[in-house]
Amino acid sequence: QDAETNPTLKPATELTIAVASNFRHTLIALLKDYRQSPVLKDKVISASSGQLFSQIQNGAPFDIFFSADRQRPDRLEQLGLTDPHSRRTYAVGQLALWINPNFKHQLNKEQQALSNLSLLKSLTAENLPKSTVLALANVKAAPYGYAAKTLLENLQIWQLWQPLVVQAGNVAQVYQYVESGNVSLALLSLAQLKLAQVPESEYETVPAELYTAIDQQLVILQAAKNQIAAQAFVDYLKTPKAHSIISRSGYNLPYSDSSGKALH
Amino acid sequence: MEDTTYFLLSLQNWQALWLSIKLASVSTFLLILLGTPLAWWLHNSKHKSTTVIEAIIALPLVLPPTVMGFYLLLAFAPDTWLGFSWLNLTGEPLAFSFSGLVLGSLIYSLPFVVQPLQTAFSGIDQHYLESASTLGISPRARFFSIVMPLSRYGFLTAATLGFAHTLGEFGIVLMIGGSIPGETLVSSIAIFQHVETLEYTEAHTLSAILIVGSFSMLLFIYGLNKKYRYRTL
Amino acid sequence: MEDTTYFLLSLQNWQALWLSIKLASVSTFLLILLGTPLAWWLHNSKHKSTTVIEAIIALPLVLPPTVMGFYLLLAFAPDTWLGFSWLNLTGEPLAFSFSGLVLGSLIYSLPFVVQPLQTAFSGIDQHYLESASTLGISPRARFFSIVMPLSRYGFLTAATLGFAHTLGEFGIVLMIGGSIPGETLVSSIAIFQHVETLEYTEAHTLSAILIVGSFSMLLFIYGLNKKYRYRTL
Amino acid sequence: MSLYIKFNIEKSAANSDKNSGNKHESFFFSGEASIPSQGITGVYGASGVGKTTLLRLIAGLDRHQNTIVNFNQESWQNSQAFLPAHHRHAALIFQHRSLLPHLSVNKNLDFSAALGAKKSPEHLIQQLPDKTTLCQWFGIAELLPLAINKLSAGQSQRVSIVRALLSKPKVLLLDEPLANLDAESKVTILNYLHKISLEYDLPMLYVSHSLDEITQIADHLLLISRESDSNVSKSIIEAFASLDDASCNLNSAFAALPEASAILKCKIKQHDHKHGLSKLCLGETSLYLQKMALAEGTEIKLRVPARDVSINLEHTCTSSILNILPATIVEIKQLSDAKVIIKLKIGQQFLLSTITLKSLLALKLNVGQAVYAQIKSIALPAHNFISHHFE
Amino acid sequence: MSLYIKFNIEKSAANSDKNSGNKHESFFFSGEASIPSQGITGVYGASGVGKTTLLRLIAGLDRHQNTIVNFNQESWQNSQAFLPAHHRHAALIFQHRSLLPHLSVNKNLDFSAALGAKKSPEHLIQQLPDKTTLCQWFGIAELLPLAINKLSAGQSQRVSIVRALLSKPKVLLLDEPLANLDAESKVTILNYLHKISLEYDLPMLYVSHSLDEITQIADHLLLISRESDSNVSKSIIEAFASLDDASCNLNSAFAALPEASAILKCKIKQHDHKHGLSKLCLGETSLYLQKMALAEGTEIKLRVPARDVSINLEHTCTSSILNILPATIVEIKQLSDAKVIIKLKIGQQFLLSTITLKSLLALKLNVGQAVYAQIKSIALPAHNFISHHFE
Ligand SMILES: Nc1ncnc2c1ncn2[C@@H]1O[C@H](COP(=O)(O)OP(=O)(O)OP(=O)(O)O)[C@@H](O)[C@H]1O
Ligand SMILES: Nc1ncnc2c1ncn2[C@@H]1O[C@H](COP(=O)(O)OP(=O)(O)OP(=O)(O)O)[C@@H](O)[C@H]1O
Ligand SMILES: [Mg+2]
Ligand SMILES: [Mg+2]
Repeated sequence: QDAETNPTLKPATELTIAVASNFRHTLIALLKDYRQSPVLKDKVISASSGQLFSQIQNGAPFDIFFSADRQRPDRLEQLGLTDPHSRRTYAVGQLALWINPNFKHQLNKEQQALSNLSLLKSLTAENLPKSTVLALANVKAAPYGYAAKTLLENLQIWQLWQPLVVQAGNVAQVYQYVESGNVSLALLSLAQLKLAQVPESEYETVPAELYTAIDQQLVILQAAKNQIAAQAFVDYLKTPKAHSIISRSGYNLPYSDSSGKALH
Repeated sequence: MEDTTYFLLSLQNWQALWLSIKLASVSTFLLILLGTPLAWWLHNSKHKSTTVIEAIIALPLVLPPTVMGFYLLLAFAPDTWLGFSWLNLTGEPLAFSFSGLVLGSLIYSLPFVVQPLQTAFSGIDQHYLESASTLGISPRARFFSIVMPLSRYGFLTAATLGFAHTLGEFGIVLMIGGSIPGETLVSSIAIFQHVETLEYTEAHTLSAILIVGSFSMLLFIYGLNKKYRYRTL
Repeated sequence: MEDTTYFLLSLQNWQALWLSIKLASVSTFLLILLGTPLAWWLHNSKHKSTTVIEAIIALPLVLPPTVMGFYLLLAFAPDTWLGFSWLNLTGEPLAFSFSGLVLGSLIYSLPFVVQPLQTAFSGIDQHYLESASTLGISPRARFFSIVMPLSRYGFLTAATLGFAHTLGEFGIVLMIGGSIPGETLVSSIAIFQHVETLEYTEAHTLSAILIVGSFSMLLFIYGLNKKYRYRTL
Repeated sequence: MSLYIKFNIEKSAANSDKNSGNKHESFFFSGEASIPSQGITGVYGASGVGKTTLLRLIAGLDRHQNTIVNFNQESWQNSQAFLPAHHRHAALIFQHRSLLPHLSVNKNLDFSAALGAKKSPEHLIQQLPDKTTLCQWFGIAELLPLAINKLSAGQSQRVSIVRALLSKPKVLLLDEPLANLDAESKVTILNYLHKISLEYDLPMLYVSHSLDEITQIADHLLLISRESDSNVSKSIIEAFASLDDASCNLNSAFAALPEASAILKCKIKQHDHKHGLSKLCLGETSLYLQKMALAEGTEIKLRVPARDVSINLEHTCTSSILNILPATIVEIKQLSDAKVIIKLKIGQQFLLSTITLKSLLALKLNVGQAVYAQIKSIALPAHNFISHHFE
Repeated sequence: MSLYIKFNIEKSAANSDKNSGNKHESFFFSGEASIPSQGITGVYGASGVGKTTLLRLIAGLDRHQNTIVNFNQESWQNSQAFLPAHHRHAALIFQHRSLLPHLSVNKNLDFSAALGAKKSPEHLIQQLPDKTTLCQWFGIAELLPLAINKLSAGQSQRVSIVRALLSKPKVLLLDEPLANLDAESKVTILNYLHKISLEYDLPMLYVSHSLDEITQIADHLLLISRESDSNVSKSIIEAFASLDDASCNLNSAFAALPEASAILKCKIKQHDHKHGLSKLCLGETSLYLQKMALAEGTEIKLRVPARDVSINLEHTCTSSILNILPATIVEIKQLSDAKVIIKLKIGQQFLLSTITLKSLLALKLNVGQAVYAQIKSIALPAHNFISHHFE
């Protein structure tokens, strides 16, 4: 059932896939692997999960929706807009803490020696340099933002940091904050840091148990033009090949499907 | 998929650029076509009720574009009269289509066209028109032969603002267009996507092409305008 | 935090609304303050080089706002001369501050102010100014007492477009503001958040308030303008 | 065939500065008149009396209530209907510049031809002279390529007239069209206007502050004057008369004006090249005038201002006054405490003379008395004739 | 104390319609003149000859190369420097409307006072009459609350003059300011302008197409005429003369104009109420004029047009002509093949008379001969005097 070895199974129909911005690259890598020949022109549409949700709700002609969270696919399912039982987690987002090297220089030697996460914990209202800024994705609208907020809450430093937080519209924009050099610290997706080839010394992956899991779910949509082709691609995502691409990109692999059962 | 580049840009980006230009051109054309009579009517009408219309035209500006797009999306749905009649008339849904994009741009850019035109119209000396009317020139001919040339600066402003704004418009287009490559994925969305997915080179290249292109166009138009401003046609 | 609603909206949304109005007012004020001399200079200058400036002013329009915001953010960083000098002067970074928002709005809305003003200026009969100058009226006094009142419709257009566009502007503000409640989280971002998180009631309420408020304001301004259009000051 | 107007206008001062002045400063203007739609009607009145208001009303630019305007068989305005300006073809030449600033002189002239006239050819009773001819007549041929803002005031007035003529109007409304022209151009243009009105049967309303101009060109006269009763003052159309009649009627308002003139029809008999004079025959007698550039035998209408005619009881040969015509006093009327006007009969025609009361008493002039009318040749400028031939 | 100008202007036809016409249609205008900065200087010339161009150059509205403008001690323009218009205080009254349309008449009048004059009080040699007085003089008192677009053409001209006067200018440049005014208002305003120029020592340049107007009001004259050599035609400032001198000099260009006039200084001796006349004494002899509203004993300057003066060898009592003055022929000059002008001496003063060549020959007039000059009282309108008293 490996698509690569069994080309006859590969349905010859192009797909229109809506994907949350943060997973766009990985999806394209997956598609490239899935389609060995470049004949087919699949369409990849990326926007924030919220926007894609609104569009689907209003009849957007998508086949598959890769959301960055589980709420929206769930909601679509409730609305009866999805192929029943198609909803499943395709990747689990990993949160990483990035610290601006310039910011580090402002701190004392002791602090500089600490790992990013410990450093975060060590910072208090007293020793915080002036105009420290922590960038998160939108804590209400973006799953990574929400996860980041739960992390700070779990570490019981939300009260301290809340006034210093700047929120980007989505997690992709958090990286733009990082890139622009205007923020001191940032909680964003590991996938982006990897993609951007940020030196590993600048960030640290946050252990998954410290924040609410970022289950990224997909659904095949009711309106899909070619359910079979969509299903075939979704099935491909369960292959080890696909798994390796996903995890290489900086995501954890899903350990459970929509019903919560372990896959492996 | 986005690998091969032809002259700096990938095929999809060239496509997006072409779509942007098409969208901006069609929208600007329609904006001028609709905005001109509207502005002229608003300018001439002394009735109070037109104030309401003037205010309504400017309203779409105050909402964030994505939200505006969201509301438009609701209005385009096949169960609304707009979406329904469009579907019936054309057989195509309005949402996620090029036509939908055009309609959205029209609504959103209308104030940029109507208001400069009204400003320009208000600068025209009434006597030119009165004089022409006694020469037997009909109102329509007066409009084309006097009002339009005398307010050409206003038309230029309206067209540039309308065109540029449609080129750069992103929130509404993203929402109601659904960024379908080759159909509704315009260059502003392409740039946005590139930046979001850290493809900075592509983003910068596309931005640069857009800027250089627009700059040359503006330079040409303004240059022409300056040249003819102090000059008889 | 957002539980308690005071008169339809949560405290944070009221705050966002207030911030929006503040941002739009400050920006419009500065836009008129900067745009007026700029437009006047562009209007009067017969030199070719000004065409370049005219074109540059319109350029920010062609980029998608978020991308424009990203580029601005790059320019605001403390290691650029702009960010650095601002930090030195004010002690505050430019990014994620209200001042930054204002600066961003200025750049983005400048064409909406400069172009209608230029249109209005080009409608003024030169003879009024010449006549006044022989009466001993200085250029500055001529500008304030003749050019400004005679182009008041252009100022009105510039101010409304500038104000409304800043109110609704979202991409840049989202990017360079960082949505800090009470500081840079303006109503357009609040509405966006509500829509994204499916809090439609809040989104609709805030939109409605924004629309009704703007509509009343526009109605008032346009009504006043209409009333005085055919009238001596 | 006539232009009939009846109106009662009030322009309120409402839209003006509120701080200063009372509210009773409205402008009232009413009247009724029927103007023959042949020839030129002079419209005379002081500044601000309502001349422009009247022309705008006729042209259809302002829509006043309770107004009736009929042109020949057509109803242009009545209580029910209002024919818009562009259907009236009543070309109005404004007092201020109204040429299109974005077009050259040439294109301004072509403007109406290109856009207007072609749609309504049925009303073209007459074919006016073509553009080239008109440009020559009005001395604007060299101005054609110029931009409008390059023209001098007098030049743009002339261009406006030609533009209006090229629109093939049914009636021409001229609002002080020659105000900015020098005497010489004025004469030329007045003559051409008269020629056009006559030969091409184009009626004109000619507003002017100069009765000299009006008496030179007009066949009819519309006097607008201001009348004050109680505390409102009101403009009214006071008199309407054929100018030829007016000049013979000492009771017309026209005779009281300093510009009162008589019109004499004469024929050019002979040119006296040696003395640079033309000899005209006026019935039995002759008149000498500065030489005219017209063929011998041409009939002309000569305007003789009453103030240039003096009376002598005898025929003296010691005076430098060349023209001494035997005449009979027909009528005497006192105009003011100093001035009397005397109507003299010369052959079948009439001449007017204003003299002082003192002279009248000194010479003991009476109706029926035979006297000599003295006219200085020099006082009659070469341009004081009106037309080349009669209707 | 004078206004000195020297310039050489070429306005190219470059910016116009390319299709039609040759490129040699440029407008050339050059000249040099020094005008006394006292009294009124009339500027006369045909339409399009460059009068407006000249005023704009003096006001500082156009910056032509190779131009020198000096006013009294100040250099307004030379090869190095150019004083901007608002520092010159040379108030220009345009031919077309230039009142601010967004302000009422009242605010238009206050406009310059509020914004301009206060900054430069040092140049105010004279204190002009105040606003109320000026409004009365120029008949615009009731117009104050009106909006500018409500004014008639003549009304806005008068408002413009008052507005210019209220700006307390150093010199007043009037570009046909009375073109749209009726004869009566014209006289009033001319008189007030003259009064202002005299009593308040405000120099004026008065452009007009009407030499009648100019001879009535002006002390000096600037003639602009067009000269054609080869195929370019060029405007030049042809003559500059004191009008009083010009009127006595048969060789000045002025004497050749149909409006040539002599200026007589007389004193009102007595009013003859019965006949509605005023008796003026002119040296030994007397003159009758229509009654003037001036006190007996007032000295006036009387303008007597040459064309209204005829010559008689005898003193006849049979003529209606009231004024028959003994005179001596001083000079005779032929103006055209029909016209001669004769300079007559009456007491210490001079009178001009234009008669036909034929009469000259018939009467055999010679220099030195004693004759009688006949002037019709009626021909001298009541407003033909120039000033109430002399400098
Ligand atoms: N709203 C108004 N209130 C009061 N008076 C008004 C109003 N509108 C116009 N007028 C008066 O109406 C008259 C308009 O006259 P109009 O322009 O017809 O004069 P005119 O005879 O053409 O004068 P001119 O010879 O100076 O051009 C003026 O006296 C003006 O003051
Ligand atoms: N660019 C140009 N090319 C050719 N001729 C020009 C140009 N600009 C102006 N002129 C000519 O210059 C003259 C301008 O004259 P100006 O306005 O000073 O006349 P004016 O004496 O005031 O006449 P008017 O009495 O009619 O107002 C006109 O003859 C006009 O045709
Ligand atoms: Mg008028
Ligand atoms: Mg002129």
